[in-house]
Amino acid sequence: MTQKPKLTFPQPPARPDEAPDFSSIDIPPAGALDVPPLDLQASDSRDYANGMIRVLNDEGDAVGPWADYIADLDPDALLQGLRDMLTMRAVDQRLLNAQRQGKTSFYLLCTGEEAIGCGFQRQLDQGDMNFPTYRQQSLLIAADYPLRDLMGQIYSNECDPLEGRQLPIMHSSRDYGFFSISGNLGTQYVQAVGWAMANALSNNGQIAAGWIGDGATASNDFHAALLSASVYRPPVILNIVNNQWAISTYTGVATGGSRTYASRARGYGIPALRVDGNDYLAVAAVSKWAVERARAGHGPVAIEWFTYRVAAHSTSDDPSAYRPKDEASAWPLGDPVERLKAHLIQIGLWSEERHVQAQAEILDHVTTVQKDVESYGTFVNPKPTSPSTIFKGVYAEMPDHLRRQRQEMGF
Amino acid sequence: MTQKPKLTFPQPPARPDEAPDFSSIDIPPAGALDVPPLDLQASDSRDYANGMIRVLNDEGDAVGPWADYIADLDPDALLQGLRDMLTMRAVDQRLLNAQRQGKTSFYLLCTGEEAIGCGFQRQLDQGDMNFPTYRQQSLLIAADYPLRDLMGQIYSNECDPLEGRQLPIMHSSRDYGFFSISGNLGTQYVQAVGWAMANALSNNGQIAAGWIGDGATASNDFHAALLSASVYRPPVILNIVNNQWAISTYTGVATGGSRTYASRARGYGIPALRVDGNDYLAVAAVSKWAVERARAGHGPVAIEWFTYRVAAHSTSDDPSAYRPKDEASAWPLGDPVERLKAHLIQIGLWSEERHVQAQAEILDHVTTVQKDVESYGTFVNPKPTSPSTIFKGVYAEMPDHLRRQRQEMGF
Amino acid sequence: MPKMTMIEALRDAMDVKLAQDPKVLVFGEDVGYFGGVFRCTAGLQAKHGEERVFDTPINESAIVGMAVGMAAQGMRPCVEVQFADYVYPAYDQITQEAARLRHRSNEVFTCPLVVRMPTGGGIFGGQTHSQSPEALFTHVAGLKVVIPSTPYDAKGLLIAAIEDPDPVVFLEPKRLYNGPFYGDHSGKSVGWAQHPAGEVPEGHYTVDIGKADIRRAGSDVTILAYGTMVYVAEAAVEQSGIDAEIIDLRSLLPLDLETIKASVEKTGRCVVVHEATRTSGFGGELIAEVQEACFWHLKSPLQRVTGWDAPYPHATEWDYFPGPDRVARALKKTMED
Amino acid sequence: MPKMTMIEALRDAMDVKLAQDPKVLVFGEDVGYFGGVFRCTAGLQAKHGEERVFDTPINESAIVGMAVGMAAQGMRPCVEVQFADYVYPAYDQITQEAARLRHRSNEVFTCPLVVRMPTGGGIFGGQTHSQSPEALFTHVAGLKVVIPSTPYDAKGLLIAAIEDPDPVVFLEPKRLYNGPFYGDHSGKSVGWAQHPAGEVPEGHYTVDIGKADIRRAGSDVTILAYGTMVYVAEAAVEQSGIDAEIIDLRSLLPLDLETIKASVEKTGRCVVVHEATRTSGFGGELIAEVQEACFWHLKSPLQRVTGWDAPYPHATEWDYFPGPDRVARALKKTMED
Ligand SMILES: Cc1ncc(C[n+]2csc(CCOP(=O)(O)OP(=O)(O)O)c2C)c(N)n1
Ligand SMILES: Cc1ncc(C[n+]2csc(CCOP(=O)(O)OP(=O)(O)O)c2C)c(N)n1
Ligand SMILES: [Mg+2]
Ligand SMILES: [Mg+2]
Repeated sequence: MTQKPKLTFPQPPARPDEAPDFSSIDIPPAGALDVPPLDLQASDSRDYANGMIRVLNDEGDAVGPWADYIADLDPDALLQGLRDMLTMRAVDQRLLNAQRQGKTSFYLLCTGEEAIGCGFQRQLDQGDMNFPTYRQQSLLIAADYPLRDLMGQIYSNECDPLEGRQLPIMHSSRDYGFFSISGNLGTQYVQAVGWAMANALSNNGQIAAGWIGDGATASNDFHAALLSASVYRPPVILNIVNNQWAISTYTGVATGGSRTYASRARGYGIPALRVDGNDYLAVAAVSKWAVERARAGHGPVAIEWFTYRVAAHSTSDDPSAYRPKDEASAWPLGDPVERLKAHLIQIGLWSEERHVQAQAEILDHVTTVQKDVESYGTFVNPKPTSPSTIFKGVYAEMPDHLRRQRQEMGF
Repeated sequence: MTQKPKLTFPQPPARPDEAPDFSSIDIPPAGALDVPPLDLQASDSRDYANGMIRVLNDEGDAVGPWADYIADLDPDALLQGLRDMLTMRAVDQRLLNAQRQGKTSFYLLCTGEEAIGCGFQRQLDQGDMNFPTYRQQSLLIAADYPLRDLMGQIYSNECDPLEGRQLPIMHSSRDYGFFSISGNLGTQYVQAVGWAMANALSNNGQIAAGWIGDGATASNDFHAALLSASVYRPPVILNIVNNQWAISTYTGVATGGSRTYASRARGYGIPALRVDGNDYLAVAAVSKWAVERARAGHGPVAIEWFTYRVAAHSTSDDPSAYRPKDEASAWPLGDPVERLKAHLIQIGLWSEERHVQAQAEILDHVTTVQKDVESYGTFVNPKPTSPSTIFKGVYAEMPDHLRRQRQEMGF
Repeated sequence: MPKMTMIEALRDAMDVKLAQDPKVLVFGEDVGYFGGVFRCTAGLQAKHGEERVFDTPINESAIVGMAVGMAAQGMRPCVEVQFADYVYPAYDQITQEAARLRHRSNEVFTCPLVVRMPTGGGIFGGQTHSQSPEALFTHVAGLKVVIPSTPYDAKGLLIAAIEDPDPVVFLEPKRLYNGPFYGDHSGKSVGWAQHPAGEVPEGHYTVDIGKADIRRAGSDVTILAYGTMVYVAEAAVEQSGIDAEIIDLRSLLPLDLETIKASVEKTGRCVVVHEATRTSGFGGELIAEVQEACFWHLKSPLQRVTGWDAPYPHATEWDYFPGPDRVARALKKTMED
Repeated sequence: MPKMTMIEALRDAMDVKLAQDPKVLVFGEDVGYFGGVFRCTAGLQAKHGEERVFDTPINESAIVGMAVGMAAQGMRPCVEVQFADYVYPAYDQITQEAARLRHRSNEVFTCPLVVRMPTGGGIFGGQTHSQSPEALFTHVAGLKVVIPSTPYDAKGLLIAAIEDPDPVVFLEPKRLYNGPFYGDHSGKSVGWAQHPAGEVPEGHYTVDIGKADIRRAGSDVTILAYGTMVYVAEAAVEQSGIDAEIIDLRSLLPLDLETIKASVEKTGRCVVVHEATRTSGFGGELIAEVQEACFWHLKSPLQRVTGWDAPYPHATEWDYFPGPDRVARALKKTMED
C-alpha cells in the first residue's frame, strides 16, 4: 500500500449541485450514554468525547440517564426554554428584516443553534460570565437581557449600550454575564480561562464559560486556552459549537484527522463530552452537570455541541454558493424548536394551538420593542450618536493628544 | 468530594534541597511494544503514545520487535552511532570551555540527548530537511557537517557560514538538511509542515522533520503545525524532545493534564509514538520506521523522545537554583553513550580499550579543528567580520535607504 | 483594453501567475472553493486545481507559517488574510520569520511570499474590519509593503510581488475594490468601468515595487497619500481649489523618496494623509524623511491628516475616516502658515 | 536611601504592590520558582505564595490572554514576557484585546494589566534577544508605553503602571539592569551603586506616566532619548562638547510634548536617538510632532540616530548599536547645518 506522498484536502459531504448527504455522520441513539461522576477524568471521558449525549429520541420522548438527571426540572423551565428559543428566532428574523431594509449595516442569525445558548444560560447563576462569539445572542435572550438594549446595539442608536462603537451583534453586558465580543476569533477563549482563574483566586464561587465555533478551534488561542485550563484547572467550561460550517469552509478543514473536537480537547487532559446541540433537554442536562462540576472545583471541562448553521454566515454571505440549498432540512438532528415542542406536546404540557399563540405573542412583543427602538434612529433614518464617543473611553483619563484631536474634530 | 475551585500549579518531583525522585515516571520494559504497520492510524496508536518504545534493556541487550526491525543495521552503523555521539559530546565540551574562556558569547549543550539527533539523522536521505531547535546540533554531527563550519558559527569569525549574524548555536545549512534556526520558539514547527507540503506538491520524494522541546509544545505554532499536518497530511515527522525541563520550568507546566505529549498529538488525529530517547537503537529503529512511513505517503507522524536535559539550559543558566544537583545521575533512562557502548561491548563489537582510544582520537580531532578555527578570531581575540554584512542579504537587492545607511556607516 | 474592478484585476494577476508558474500557490480562509469573502480568488480553484488554490483552517499563523516553509522550499505562495485586522496571529511569522530568513541564513534560505490583506475602512465594518496596519510592517527590515489604488496598479504590483524574491505585504484598500471612493458620506462610488485606471491589460505585466506615481501635478503643496486616501486627496483638491501635487506612494517600503523629494522641493509644502491612527503611523516616517531631505525648501510645517487615535468606530465612521473636508482644511492651513 | 540595581528596583516595585494589593498577580515564563531569567522576580513566589507569583507555559498569547481575562475580572496582573523579541505571539491579545476592551465595552469591562519585557541590545544577544519594538505599541490607541532609564524611575513607573486603570507596555532596557551604559564597546559599565539614580526609596512611591525628565539642561540642541540611549546621549555630549539638553522621555505614549516643545523652542535644534530600526521607528513620530509644534523655531533639520534597517547582528553588534560616536556626529551636523 505504498503510495507517493500526496496532500489531502478535506471535502464537505455535498456541494451546491449535489444532494445533501449526512450519511457519514454517526448519530447514536438517545439515552445511550451514562451520566459520569462530577469529577470525571479526561482518561475516562473517551466515550463521551467520541459519542454523543442525546435525551430526546425521534418520538419526542426524553430517555436515558441524562433524562433522569434533569427529571426534577420543573415544567415551567421547559416551557421557558421553548419561549426563549421562540423569542430568539423572532428577534433574529426581525433584525434580519431590518438589515434587508437597510435599517442596520449588518446582522447574523443563530437559527438552528438556539437550544445551545438558551439551554446553557438557564443553568448559570448571576455573576457567572460567558465569553461568547458573535453567534451566541441566545445567551442574552435566556439571561432575560432587555430587548431594548439588544436591539439598540444593532441599530447603533441612543438605545445602544455601546453608543455605536461596535459592529451590530458585538454585544457586551457584564450584568447579564456576557463578555464584550471581539471580532478576532479565538481570543476570548483564553480570556475565559483567565477570568475563571481570577474567580478561583478570589474564591467568589463564580464560573466562566468560553465559547468558540468549530472553525475557530483552529485559532491559536483555542490551544492557548485548552493548555492553560489544563495546567491551572480553573472553574471554566469550554464550549465548542460545531455547526458544520465556518463561512464557506466545511468543518472538516478544522477537524483534520481528529475524531471530534471533544477528542482534541481530551488530548489536553481535559475531560470532554459531545452533545446533540439541537436537543434542548440534552443541552440543559449536560450544562447543568458541567456547571455543577466546575463550581464544585473539579476543574475545566470541554463540551462539543453538535449542530448545524441553518442560516447564512451573515448578511454578507450567500451559502448557496458553497453548499446545497436544502442541506439544512436534511440535517439529521432536526430543528431544536420543533423537537422541544414535540416533546412538550408529548408530555401534555403544550399543544399546536398554544404554540401558534405563543409565537404570535412573542412576535408581537419583539416587534413592539423593535418599533420603539427604531424610533431612536436607524441607518436609513439616522440620529447618530455623538462623534465625540470616538474619544470616550479609549483611556480612563483622556490624554492630551486625544483632547487635541477631539478639539480638532470640533468637540 | 465537593471542594472549592482552587488552582493547581504543577510541581517538579524535586527541588534543589530535595533528593532526586523519578519514582512517578513509569518506564516500561524494553521490547514490550510491537512495530505497527507503516499506515498506522491515530486511533490505533494509543499504546504507542502512552507507552514507550525501548530496545536496549538494562543488560545491554537489544530485545523485542523493534530490535528485529533494525536487525539488518550493519555493525558499522552502530559504531558510527557511537562515534557520532562521542563527537557530539567532545564538541559540546570543547565549545563550553571556549565560552568559559570568553572566546565566544554563548553556548548550549545537548548532553544526554545525543542519541536522538544522531540516531534520527542517519535515517534521513540527502534532500530531507530538519527544522531544528537550538538543541539539535547532534543532527549536524550525524550529517557529517564540517566541524569547521559548525565551530566557525560559534566563534562568529571568517569560518562562520553566517558571517557573524546569528547568536552562537543558531546554525543553518541547507546542504546538510538543517533549516536556519530561529530564536523564536515554535515557529519552525509549522514551517516544517509547509516545507513538507511543498515536497508533496513537487513530488520530489523528500520529507521534512520538525523539532520542538517539551516546553515549546506550549507555543501556538505547535498547535498550528499539528493542525495543518492533520488537515493536509504531508510527509512530515513531528519530533518532540521531552527533556523534562524548559529552562527552570518543569515539563509538567507544559504537559498539564495531558498524559504525554504524544497523546496530545494524537488528539489531532496524528498517530504518535513515545520513545526512550536515551536508547540509540530505539531512536534509530523508530526513526527508520517514521522516515519510511512518511516517504511512503502515509502522512504525518509525531514522536515524543523521552530524555533528560543533563546540562544547564545554556551558559546563562545555573540549574542548581531550581533542581537537585544530582538529578541527572538519578535519571532512570541512563546515559545514551554508556548504554550504546555497553550494548556494543555485549555483542562483541567494542571494548573498554577501544572506547578510551576512540574518545581520545575524537577529542584530538575536534581540538585540532577548534584550534584552527580559533586562529581566525575569537571574542577575546577578535578579527570581526565586516560590519557591512549587516546590510547584506536584508533583501535580494539592496534598496536605496539601506545603501544610504551603509554609506552613513562608512562602507 | 478590458475594464476590470480591482477585485478582478487582483484575481487576474493570480490567474496569470498560476498559469505561468507551477510554483505559485494561492490559499487562505474561504479562498478555495468559494473564492474568498471578497471573491478575489473566485474561479481559481476550479481552473487551477485544489493543489494550487485551497482553503485553510482559521489560523493566520499556520497560513503564513506554512507559506514560509513552502517559500523556502522553492514555492511562491500568495496567501490571503481575510481582513488586515486578523493578521496579528501571523505577525510573528511575518516579522520574525519571513522578514529575516534571507538575512539570518546568509541568503541560503529565502522567502518569496506574498501576504494579501484587505485594509482600511469606509464599509461600516467597525473596529475589526477597518484597520490600516501598514506602519506595523514598514518598521520591519526585510519586508516590502505595497498598496495599490487602481486596478491597473493592483494587477501589476501583485504580479511583481509574486515574482519578488522577498516577502511582500500586499495591502488592498477594500473600499476601492469596486470603484474609486472620494469620501462621499453616502458611501456611494461609481464603478471602475467609469475610471481610466479601470483599464487593465490582459496577460503579464508588472508595476515596479518602490516607485511612486504622481497622480496629479501641482505647484502649491505636495500631498502624500496611498490607497483610498488618493481619491480623498483628489476630492479635497477639487473642494479647496488649491493646486496640489498628489503623489500615490504605492510602495511604502521601499519608499520612492526621490519622487517625493523632487515634489516637495518644488512646492515647499507637504500634507500627509492616511487612514491609520495618527501616533506612530506611517505619516510620522514620511514627515521625518521629508523634513530631513527638504528642510531648506519648507515654507510651512508638514501636516498630517489621519485616523484619530482611537478604535475605528461603527456608527460614527465618517467622523473617523479622514475625509475631503479634513484634508482640504489641512491644505488651507498649510497655505496660510 | 538604599542603593538598588534596576533589577532590584523592579522587584521591589512588584514586592510592594504584591504586599499592598491582593489583586496583584505576577506571572510568566520562569518567573515563579526561579524568579525569572533576569532574576527580576526572585524571591517573590517564596514570599507571596504560588497563587500570586507563578510559572506559565511558554505561550505569550496565553500569558497575556489569561491576564486580560483576570484584569477584566478585577485582578491586577503584571506579567513578564521573557524578551521583548518574544512578544509577537501576544501581539494580538495586547493590541486587539487589552488595548480596546475599555472602549469597545463602553467602559464596562476594563483591562488594568502590565506587560513587562526586557528590551534593547548591547548584550550580544543577536537578533532575537536585542529588539526594541516600542513603535509597534505606540501605534496602538488604548495602550500606554513606558521605558525607564534609572532604578528610581523603574520602581516608580512600575508601581504607577500596576496601579494604572489601563494596559501598560513596560519596556525594560536590559542593558541598564545592572548599571548605566554609555556605549563603551568593551561592554563594561559601573554598577548602579555608583550612580545617584541608584538611590531608590523604600516602600510605595510613583513616577507619573506621561512625564518626561530633563536629564541635562542645555541650550544648543535638544536630544530626545529613552532607555539606554539616555546614557549614550550623555556620552556623546561629553565627547562633542556641545551643550545639549537631554530629555529622557520615560513615557512614549502618552508623550510629554509640552516638555519637548519648551526645549526645542529654546534650542531650535533636535536630535532623536533610538536603538530600534529607523524606518517607522518612534523617532519618526517624534520628529513629526516636533516639526509641527516648533517649526518656526527650527534652525536645522531634525536628525535621527537609530539602529540600522536590518536585523540586529551578533558579531558586529557595536556597528549596529547607535553609540556615542554616531550621536556626536549628528550633534555636530545639526550645529553646522
Ligand atoms: C482571527 C480571525 N480570522 C478570520 C476571521 C474572519 N471570520 C469571521 S467568522 C469566520 C468563520 C468562523 O467560523 P466558526 O468558528 O465555525 O463559527 P460560526 O460562524 O460557524 O458560528 C471567519 C473566518 C476573524 N473574525 N478572525
Ligand atoms: C516565543 C519564545 N518565548 C520564550 C523564549 C525563551 N526561551 C528560550 S529557550 C526556552 C525554554 C525552552 O524549553 P524546551 O522547549 O523544553 O527546550 P529545551 O531547552 O529543553 O531543549 C525559553 C522559554 C523564546 N526563545 N521564544
Ligand atoms: Mg461553524
Ligand atoms: Mg525541554
